[in-house]
Amino acid sequence: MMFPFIKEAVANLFSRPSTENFPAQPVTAKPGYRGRINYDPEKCINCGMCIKVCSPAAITREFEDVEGGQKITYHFDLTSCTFCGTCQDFCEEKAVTLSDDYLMFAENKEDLIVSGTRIKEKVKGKLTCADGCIYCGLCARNCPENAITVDRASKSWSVDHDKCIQCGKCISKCPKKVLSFAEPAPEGVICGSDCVFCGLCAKKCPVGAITVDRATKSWSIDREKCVQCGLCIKSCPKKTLSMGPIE
Amino acid sequence: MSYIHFPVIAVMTLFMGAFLTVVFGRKSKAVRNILALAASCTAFVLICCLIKPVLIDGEIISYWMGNWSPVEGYAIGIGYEIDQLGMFFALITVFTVLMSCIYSIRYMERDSALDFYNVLFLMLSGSVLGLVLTGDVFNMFIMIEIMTFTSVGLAAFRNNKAGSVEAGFKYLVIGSIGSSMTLFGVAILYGNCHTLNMAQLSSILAGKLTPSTLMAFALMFTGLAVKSYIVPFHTPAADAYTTAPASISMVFSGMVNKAGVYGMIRLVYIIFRAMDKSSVQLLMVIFGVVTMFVGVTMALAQHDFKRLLAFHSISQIGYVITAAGLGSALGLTAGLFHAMNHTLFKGLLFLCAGAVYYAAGTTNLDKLGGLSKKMPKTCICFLIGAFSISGLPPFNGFASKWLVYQAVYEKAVTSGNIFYAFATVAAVVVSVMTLASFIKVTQAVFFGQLPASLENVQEVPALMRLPMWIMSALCVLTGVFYDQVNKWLLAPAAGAALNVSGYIDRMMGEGYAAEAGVVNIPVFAARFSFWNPVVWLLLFIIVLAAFCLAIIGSSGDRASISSAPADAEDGKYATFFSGEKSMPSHVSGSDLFWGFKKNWKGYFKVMDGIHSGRVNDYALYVVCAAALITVFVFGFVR
Amino acid sequence: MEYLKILFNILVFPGCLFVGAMGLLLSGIDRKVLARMQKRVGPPIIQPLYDFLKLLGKETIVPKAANRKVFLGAPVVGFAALVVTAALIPVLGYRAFEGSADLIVLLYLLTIPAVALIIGGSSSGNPYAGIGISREMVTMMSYELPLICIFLAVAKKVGGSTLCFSLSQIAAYQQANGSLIGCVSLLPAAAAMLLVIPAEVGTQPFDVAEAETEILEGPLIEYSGAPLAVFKLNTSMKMYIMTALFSALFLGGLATGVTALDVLIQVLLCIALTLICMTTIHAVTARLKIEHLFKFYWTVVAGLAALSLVLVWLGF
Amino acid sequence: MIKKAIANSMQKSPWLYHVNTGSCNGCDIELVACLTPRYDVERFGFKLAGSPRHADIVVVSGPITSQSKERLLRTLEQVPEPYCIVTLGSCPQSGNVFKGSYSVEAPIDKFCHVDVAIAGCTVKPEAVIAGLYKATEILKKKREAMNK
Repeated sequence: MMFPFIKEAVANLFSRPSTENFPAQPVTAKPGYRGRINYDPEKCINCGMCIKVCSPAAITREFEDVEGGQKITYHFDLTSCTFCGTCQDFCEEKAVTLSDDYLMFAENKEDLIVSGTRIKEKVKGKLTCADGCIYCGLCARNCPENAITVDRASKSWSVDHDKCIQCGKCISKCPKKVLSFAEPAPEGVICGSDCVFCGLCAKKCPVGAITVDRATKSWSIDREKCVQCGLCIKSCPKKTLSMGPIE
Repeated sequence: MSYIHFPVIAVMTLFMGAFLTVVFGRKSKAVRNILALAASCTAFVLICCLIKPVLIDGEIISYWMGNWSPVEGYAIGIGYEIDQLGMFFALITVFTVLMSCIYSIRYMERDSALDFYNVLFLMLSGSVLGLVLTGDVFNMFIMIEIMTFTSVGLAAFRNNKAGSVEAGFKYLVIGSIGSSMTLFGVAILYGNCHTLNMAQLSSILAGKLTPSTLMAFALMFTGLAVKSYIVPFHTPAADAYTTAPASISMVFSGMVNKAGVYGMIRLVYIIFRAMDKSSVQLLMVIFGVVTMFVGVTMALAQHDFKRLLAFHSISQIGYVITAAGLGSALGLTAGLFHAMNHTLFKGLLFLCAGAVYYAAGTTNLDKLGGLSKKMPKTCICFLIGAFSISGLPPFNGFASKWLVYQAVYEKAVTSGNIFYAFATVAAVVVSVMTLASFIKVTQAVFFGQLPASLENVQEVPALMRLPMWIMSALCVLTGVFYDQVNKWLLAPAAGAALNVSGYIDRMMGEGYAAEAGVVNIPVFAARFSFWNPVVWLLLFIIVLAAFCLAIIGSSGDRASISSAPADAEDGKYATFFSGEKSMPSHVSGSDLFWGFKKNWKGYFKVMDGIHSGRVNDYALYVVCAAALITVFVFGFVR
Repeated sequence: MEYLKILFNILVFPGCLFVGAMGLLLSGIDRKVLARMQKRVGPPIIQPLYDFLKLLGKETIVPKAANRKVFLGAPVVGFAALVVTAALIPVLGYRAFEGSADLIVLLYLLTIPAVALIIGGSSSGNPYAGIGISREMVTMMSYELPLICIFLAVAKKVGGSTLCFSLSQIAAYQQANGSLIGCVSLLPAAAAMLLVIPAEVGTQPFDVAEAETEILEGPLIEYSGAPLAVFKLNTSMKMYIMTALFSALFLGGLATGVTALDVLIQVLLCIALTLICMTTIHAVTARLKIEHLFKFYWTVVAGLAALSLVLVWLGF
Repeated sequence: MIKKAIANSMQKSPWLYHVNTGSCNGCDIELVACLTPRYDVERFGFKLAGSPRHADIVVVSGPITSQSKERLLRTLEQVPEPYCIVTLGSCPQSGNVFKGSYSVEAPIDKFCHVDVAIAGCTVKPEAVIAGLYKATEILKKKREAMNK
């Protein structure tokens, strides 16, 4: 037949058009569609993995020191994004997700940037490695800021505290669970092993917090009373008293 | 009455001009130009003076050279007889001569040996004028001879250009064969009728066709057909029109060509009075249709501006022959009208081609382009000419073509012969193809892209533009006021061709025709339908004006028309080449209609073979066609 | 009074306003139905009006390479020619200009818009336009042969052994003897005419000249704003003129004598013809190549028309 | 009144001109998908135009390669007023994954003002429709501004 579509054309004339009435009836995207990025700053641990894996470099972050911590802002630039979903896959905390919202258009480019901010308090101690480390290097490899150096040969583990952003990624990656943020032990007067139990410190203490018993060779301090004036340390003849972490 | 001397003086003036140019025009450019202008102006004025007595009052002028009037009913002297038909062609001739003369003053200034040019030009003019005014067949032959040889000289005039000598040679060979045939025909007639006067021949030959007069008819028909360059005698025309200077090409197509047509009309309508025979009608219409078709298809294949125009000349003569060959008043009117219009628009187009050559130095369609910005006035003239020849209303080509269609189709329905219906179809199709090939020229020469080599082209001088403007104006005027043209020019001319008795009587004495049994064919004025172009033109203007007002009214804001400032480098006004800075056109002007040509490959291959460029072949065509015409005449004309 | 009537005829009915409105309506319907045939919703019927008005509001750029006068004048000349053509064609019973229409005049008036398009496109100096005008011209050569055969066949049928090119006479003949489409010998001519209409108007598959996907709308490439609007309007008006010409040539017998009713019938006829010969063909075919188009018209369509001419000549 | 009608029509009949500046063809396909029966933008009068001279909305896709930059700019220059520029997908706005390449000139903001940016890689047809519709509103506003 010369015109194979003539039957179809006439039939179409009397059937309903297959057009979706789109703006009037909103359409939901099919499952699995990767649309506008949602970022939950509360969940985010600021590990920066998303930034590292983003191929078009669409994700940026800003730091700003504020009172009580650090203000961390993440920008997801939708006009630069390929919507590959890698950030979503790599986010340990599921803070980055791609929604099914496909209506991404704007007059201003700024409207197409998804941002999230949170304030991170300065809390943790420094990253420390306890005994039991096997120097596997996983922590170093996963560190977004390359702050950790591990040398298997010399069995050394070190961290550059200036670089560390305390994201905690290394801790979660550590197979032996030996990494931790050491809590800064509370400081107080402690007595070393050279003590001769002379009792000078107790005499000097302005608040009477120190008790020395020469008979039983015991030295104790009432932490509640201590004001950490340091007079006892100055008075100690053996120079064995010092300020130090309390166990 | 003094004006009876005017025709002879007009012819003499032109010949005298030629003579004086030889004597005095050698050294001084001014003398040459003044002589040529004076001669052509005088001829023009003298012939125009005859409009009143001949065309308006309907008088026929006869003039016996040396007062050798007929003795005992036999014309022994050379007689000039100016009837309305001759007058019509004489007007065409003197007008063309004048225009060409004005044009050539500036146009030819870069050539050398201009005294020869002027001599040949004036002799050519004189011979054509003599041809259309004479009432003597042998004198006619003499004029044809002068015409042929001066044409040869002019065709080969620019012999520094390739092909011009070749063109002259072809013209010489083919033209000579044609002239010889005419001479044979004249000789046979003289042997039979013992007279050379047309009027007398007409009265003697009325109704008496013997084998020998038939032979004379066939030979003279062929001879004159060669002079009007209908297919298959067109071959020298294409070359000669191309190589001759444009002012001469214009003369060739405007009047030399017409002289042949005039001869044929004179031959079949008056001398033999054979147009009431359907076989003669068929012969002429077949020739006409073949001519118009071959001419236009060949034109579509051309790469040279002037050569293309040359083939169109051939094609348009086909229209004239077709219409004139119908033998009806309407047909003859249409034919004459188209002949006249052809002179106007084809002359105009040749002048435009000359202007392009003058300004740009070439007429090769592949090397030209975009000249409308450089030569806007020439462009307008060319467009008018192109629309006229393509038959777009309201130009004159439309009016005459419209008459041609009507005439041919009227013939078809009244005779019931379907051949004429297909002739009408062919005429319309040829008209469209004409339009196509002029679109091609428009695109290739005036619009399209301007090649870098033509950046410095200037508009041609005003003296060259003057004839172009005059002819453009006439193209429009004759198209719009065609009923006036019909009334004052065409109807008298056609009437003269169809009513011979007045012609015979004026020449041979009152009552001579009746004695010889010549009766007038009743002539109806050509029928023009109710379509009145003037009214439509007015309406056209109303609509146009209203529309312009509406457009202007609606856009008083920034959305109005913005065109480029003269020295703008702004990309906004640049041509869009899909984002490229510039891009050459991949379809050059001459190959524009490949969609059409692809389907006609076979035909064009055959035509290529036929137009071999060998003069031997061309001479063979002429002889073969002459033989065929003879066979046809002996077989069917009775 | 007489001049007022002529002015009315030219500007309102059946001239300018009527033919413009009809053209926009027909092309709106064409687009809508075409969309429905392709299972789409399609634009609103008045979409061509929106397009027209919008283009009026756009800036008109005259390219540097163009000849300003020719470039801007071409669309208006085409428009005026179409208005005159429309005024010449009888609207079934109603004839604005009594006895003035002539088939040959129509034939040539119908070429003017195409020539205007060609000259306008050509003057823009664009190489794409160059290709476009070449195609437009070949298209014109293609359909002109069948068209004149059709005209001659109709003229012979109506006129008998007298010359008859007058549309008025054709209309009168049909009112007396019934529509010409009922005549067997003219059936091929009517079929040929139906195929000529889309080429004359330039709708797919015969829109090679303005193929927007390959040669960027050909002659129209450099046009913008109001001149473009006029060219688009011209195309729409051609839709009406060609369908009206068809009904004048072949369906004249449907006239009732009541002008209002006749106009209504004419409008309906035009819509029906548009749907048959433009929309349906558009929906089921793809664009032809130019050489195929020429071949198609000079063999199939011209064959049909010539057959009709011969049949009429033989007296069927 | 005519001017009001023209401004209204401006919204109802936007013609698109599509410029591909080195796009991977993903966005182009989605734009064409909008013309299919399923989405059918012709409902709103959208039409693909062949020439920038006819365009009301210029749709740019692709990261603007160095080769295509000049061509894009030349094309944009030739669009008659009023018109809108709409970018399709991430590439023209940022260069997307090609960002930083020696042969990529994105973002487009460096050369011209973008009226509507449609994000996505590739854009979803619905987003294109919504974005283009937004552009038509801008068109109308631009036309109204011209009236004053």
